[in-house]
Amino acid sequence: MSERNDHKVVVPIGPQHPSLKEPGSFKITLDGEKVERAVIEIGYNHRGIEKACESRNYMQALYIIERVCGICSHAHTSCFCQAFEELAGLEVPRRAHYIRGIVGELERLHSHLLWLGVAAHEIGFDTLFMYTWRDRELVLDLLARIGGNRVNYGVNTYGGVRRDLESELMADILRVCDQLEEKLKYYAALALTETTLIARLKGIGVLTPDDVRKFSAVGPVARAAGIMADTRIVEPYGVYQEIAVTPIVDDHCDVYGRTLVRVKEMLEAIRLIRLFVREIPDGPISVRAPRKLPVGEVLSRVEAPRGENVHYIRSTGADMPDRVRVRAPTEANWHGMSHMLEGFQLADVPIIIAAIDPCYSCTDRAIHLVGGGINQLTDWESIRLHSIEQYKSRGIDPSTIKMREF
Amino acid sequence: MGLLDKAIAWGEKKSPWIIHFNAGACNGCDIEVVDALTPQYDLERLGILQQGSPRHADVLVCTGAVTLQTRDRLKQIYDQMSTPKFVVAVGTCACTGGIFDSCYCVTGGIDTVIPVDAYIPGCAVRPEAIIDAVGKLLATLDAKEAGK
Amino acid sequence: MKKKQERPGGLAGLAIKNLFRKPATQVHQFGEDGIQKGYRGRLLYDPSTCINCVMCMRDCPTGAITIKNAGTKEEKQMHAYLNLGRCVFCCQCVDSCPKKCLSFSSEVLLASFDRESLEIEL
Amino acid sequence: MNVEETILALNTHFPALAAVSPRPLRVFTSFTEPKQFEEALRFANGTLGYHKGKHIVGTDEGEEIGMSYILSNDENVLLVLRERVPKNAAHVRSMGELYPSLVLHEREMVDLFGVQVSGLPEGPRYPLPDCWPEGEYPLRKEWNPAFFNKQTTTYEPPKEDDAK
Amino acid sequence: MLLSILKVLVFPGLLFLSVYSLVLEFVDRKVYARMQNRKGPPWYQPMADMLKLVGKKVIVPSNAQKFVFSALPTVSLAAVCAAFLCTPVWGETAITAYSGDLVAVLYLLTIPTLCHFLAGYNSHEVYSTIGAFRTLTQMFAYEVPLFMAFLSPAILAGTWSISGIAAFYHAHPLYALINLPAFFVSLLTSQSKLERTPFDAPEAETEIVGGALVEYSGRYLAFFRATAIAELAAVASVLAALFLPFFTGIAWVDFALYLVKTLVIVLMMVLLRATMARIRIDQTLRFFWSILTPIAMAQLILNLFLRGGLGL
Ligand code: SF4
Ligand code: SF4
Ligand code: SF4
Ligand code: SF4
Ligand code: SF4
Ligand code: SF4
Ligand code: SF4
Ligand code: SF4
Repeated sequence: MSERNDHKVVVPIGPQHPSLKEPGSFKITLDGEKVERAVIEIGYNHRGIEKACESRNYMQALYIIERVCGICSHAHTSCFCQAFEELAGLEVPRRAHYIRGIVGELERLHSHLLWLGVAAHEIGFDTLFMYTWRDRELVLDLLARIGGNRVNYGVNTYGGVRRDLESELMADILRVCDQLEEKLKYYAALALTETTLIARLKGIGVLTPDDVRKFSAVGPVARAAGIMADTRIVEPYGVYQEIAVTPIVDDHCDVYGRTLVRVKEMLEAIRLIRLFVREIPDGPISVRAPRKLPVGEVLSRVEAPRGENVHYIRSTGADMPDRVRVRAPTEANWHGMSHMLEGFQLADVPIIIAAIDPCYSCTDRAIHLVGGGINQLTDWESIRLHSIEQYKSRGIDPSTIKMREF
Repeated sequence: MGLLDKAIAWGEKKSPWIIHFNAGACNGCDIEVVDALTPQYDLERLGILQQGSPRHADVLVCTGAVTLQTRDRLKQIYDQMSTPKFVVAVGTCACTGGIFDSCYCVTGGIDTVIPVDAYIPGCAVRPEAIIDAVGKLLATLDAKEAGK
Repeated sequence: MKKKQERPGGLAGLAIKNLFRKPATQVHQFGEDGIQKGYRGRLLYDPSTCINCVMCMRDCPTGAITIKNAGTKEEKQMHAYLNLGRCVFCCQCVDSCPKKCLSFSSEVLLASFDRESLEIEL
Repeated sequence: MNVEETILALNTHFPALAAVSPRPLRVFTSFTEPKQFEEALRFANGTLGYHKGKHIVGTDEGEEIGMSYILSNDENVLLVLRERVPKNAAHVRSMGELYPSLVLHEREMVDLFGVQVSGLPEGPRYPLPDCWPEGEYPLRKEWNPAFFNKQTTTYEPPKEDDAK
Repeated sequence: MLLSILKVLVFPGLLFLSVYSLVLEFVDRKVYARMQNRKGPPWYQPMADMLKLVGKKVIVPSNAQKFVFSALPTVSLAAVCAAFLCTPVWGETAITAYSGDLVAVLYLLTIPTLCHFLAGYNSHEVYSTIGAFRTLTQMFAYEVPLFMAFLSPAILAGTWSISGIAAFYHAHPLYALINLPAFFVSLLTSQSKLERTPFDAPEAETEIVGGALVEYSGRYLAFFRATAIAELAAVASVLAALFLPFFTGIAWVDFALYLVKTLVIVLMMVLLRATMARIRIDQTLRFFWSILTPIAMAQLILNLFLRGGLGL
């Protein structure tokens, strides 16, 4: 691309995206190699879920909501059920709250492990990627046993949870916690002492606390800028009303900070799971839920692995919702995206995007290049190659932008 | 010549390289596809490698219900692959549109856009099921060979 | 691993150790041994107790299940049809059925080669 | 600015909003006209310190389109300010310069509800696909997905005789 | 005459090379997988990959020069084969030994790299062009230390023929120890030459080359893959001949020794690949220029002195 350095090139990245509302594509205007302007173009994954919910009864809607995203499916159903229960005035049994909490923290573990693996993969640590994903299987195994599925666990229902935790299973959860804690500490130490990783992440994709407020970023992105945006703490719900979460913040404001926050959160999640399993009360796991909701509206939020998840339900008294609005965490983090990208090199783009939420599937999106005489279809791999070329001139790590097995 | 053809047919069965495309899935099936490459399932032991370029791949592993926006892209990728090529629809969404079929922005299944060779139901599909399906798909090649 | 200094190649020890360890790969995937207890697989149906209340059909989020009475009103001959290509294995139908005539198995290897054969009679 | 203070301030300055709080950390208000809404929004942003724009919930109110802006402050109160515009002349001003994070959601209102938002920065459409027909707004209640032909991407409502 | 043709074509020539490089690729992938706690591919996998690729349809990009596009894979494969024929496999003399073949081998081995570059450049696809330029850049980084490290043992032995060098060290086995630093340098530079982690920055994929080869498919891709693994075999046997020259004089024992030596070298390369992150290209450059080049230089000078001093 060196021969085109004098052109302003518009590079749109990505035609499609793995999950609802986060589908991303950026039109990036380059001045030389510098990102001058980044326009987010999303909607590739727009399926029309909200409309579909309006013609389904609440029972059916729950399963659609679960499939907004396969990575934080439990966060979405928790939020939706919580909204439903608030409107219906249901008192969820304490045991159900604890089970939701356990599944929620397990989900956080699996999601962050997934992320760590992808991050490791991006810097060429394929072996570490393999290890983290292997250990993630331990969590998935538990989730499959608790809910009956590895991805869309289907644990929640209105008024509680669908399945109880047997004592044998709880013992296994504790056992896995011990195993994982040991491994996590090893990986965390390894990942955070690796020379190349630090060089690659520090100072990239900066979002200051003011920016966080301005773009209303959530989750680890906000917490890495020192803002305590954790719904479990600012508005405790369910089990978190009884068991407090230790706040985890960091003030690096960059991709490195986001890595630190996620790594620490995994250890915190293990602590929480242990506590939940120890403290879980006996009793029923659900109460009978009505099929219809009274007239009204509700705004409910929970903390998903990637940040605050907000659901809105409006009911007109029928057995179908009148309006459902889902605001997933990554959706909130898109707003600051262009800001994070602007001023950095094209080569930084993949890692910055990955740092808000590496729902990795984006990486095999094809890339459509237009402008500057280029009109080519190429794949994500190629943009990594391009990045490498750029880094050479900048003297910073190019090789990390690589996606092998994906 | 017959021997070479046979050898090539054998190679085809033993070395299916895949390319993964997400056509509006919920992520669930996508993580499972990647999961299948990691130690616990390790697709490489069956000779399956994941490729980045459609030119290098034999099997298009497709997830998602095909949103209107990804429709053309899916076609493009399919056209870029060199023959013989296969398409595997991974997940309920990819089979028929599944839970999103009635959504207005979804065409409803991979086979509304490109021909599909194998359907794997499941939400999300387990890595085992993916491995099993690819195995079965390759077994049909055997049958075809016996037929001709 | 308490050392904090930056260095490359920190995985060498573990990698060499793994060389002599059994791989984590599960090789029994073509059977069902690897499936967890309670995993929600393909549905099972017992027509003998079904009362044709269609609660299952009403709560199914995808419309995958159809219950039909092929007999008369008095003498029922119940049949259940499931479109595997639509079912999302949520098992809400199992939860909704008042007579517990639906249940799930751990059968997950359901691949097929044409769209029609995804529709099965339970 | 906690919930009580917010409600007090809003109700003294804008009695028409009728701010209420059904539960802790939530403040709901009722629909108002765009002009008053804008004043209230500026007030919330400037005086009350609601700096974060969370998202916008569009609703179909029969003959009108409702837009609920969900704002938040450092104390994590969720404040819902809303305006209502007639369906056939749905037109509002962009609040993008106050809340950059709401631009995306305003685009969504354009695509899904057919609300014209003036002052939106140049940008791609969101979230509908590029092939989406002009003038079709899927989240309006009268828009029925059953009449949408996905292959040709045209909306084909039944002819006169069905509609009487 | 017939015998020597057979030697070139069958054993220890081309047929052996193809079989052995498939074996080495298998070892490479399997050990890599096992280090990652995976089961890894079955033994026939590299062969299956090749056969399948041969059977696939070739797509030539419309704006690429067809002749060049199709000639490059063949040229690079041929160059590597020619290089391999100069290394001793059976006994201590190669099939095509002649004085100065070491230099020829070094040049032959740069041909695949150049073909890579041309392949990417000729595909006229933006990013494969970029991939091509990267390949070239990395070449400039490793070429100098690589040459110096490979030439050091030759200087000590006083001959430019690989077989001659092997014979020399057979006669004076202890002198091989002097070359250890050069061995170390050449191992790392070879890793870089083969574009394997941690020096695979120019290459997106180690097994199937990304970047420059994005547009290649079918048998041309197979040829490039074959080149890559044959290069591995060739480099391993050159290294074995130069730095691990222990022979017994009994042909089949020497052959077994050859297998052991090359396998050991490949294993070391896999370990490097599995346990390191890819290092940055500027680090690669710095590493080669400021660490490896001085080491190789010192070795070269030392060997020159020894040669003169010992009056060998
Ligand atoms: S969530 Fe809203 S915008 Fe997204 S697909 Fe559903 S209806 Fe469309
Ligand atoms: S934030 Fe990520 S994991 Fe959560 S719903 Fe969105 S895409 Fe899925
Ligand atoms: S009682 Fe009414 S709402 Fe309930 S199932 Fe029967 S018809 Fe439906
Ligand atoms: S990495 Fe995350 S943010 Fe980037 S495209 Fe994928 S899912 Fe979206
Ligand atoms: S089949 Fe299920 S898990 Fe897979 S993409 Fe579709 S909704 Fe997600
Ligand atoms: S499991 Fe779920 S999707 Fe399948 S038939 Fe039952 S209710 Fe329907
Ligand atoms: S809910 Fe149960 S009893 Fe009722 S129709 Fe379905 S299977 Fe039969
Ligand atoms: S199960 Fe309940 S709803 Fe169904 S027939 Fe019996 S009493 Fe009526």
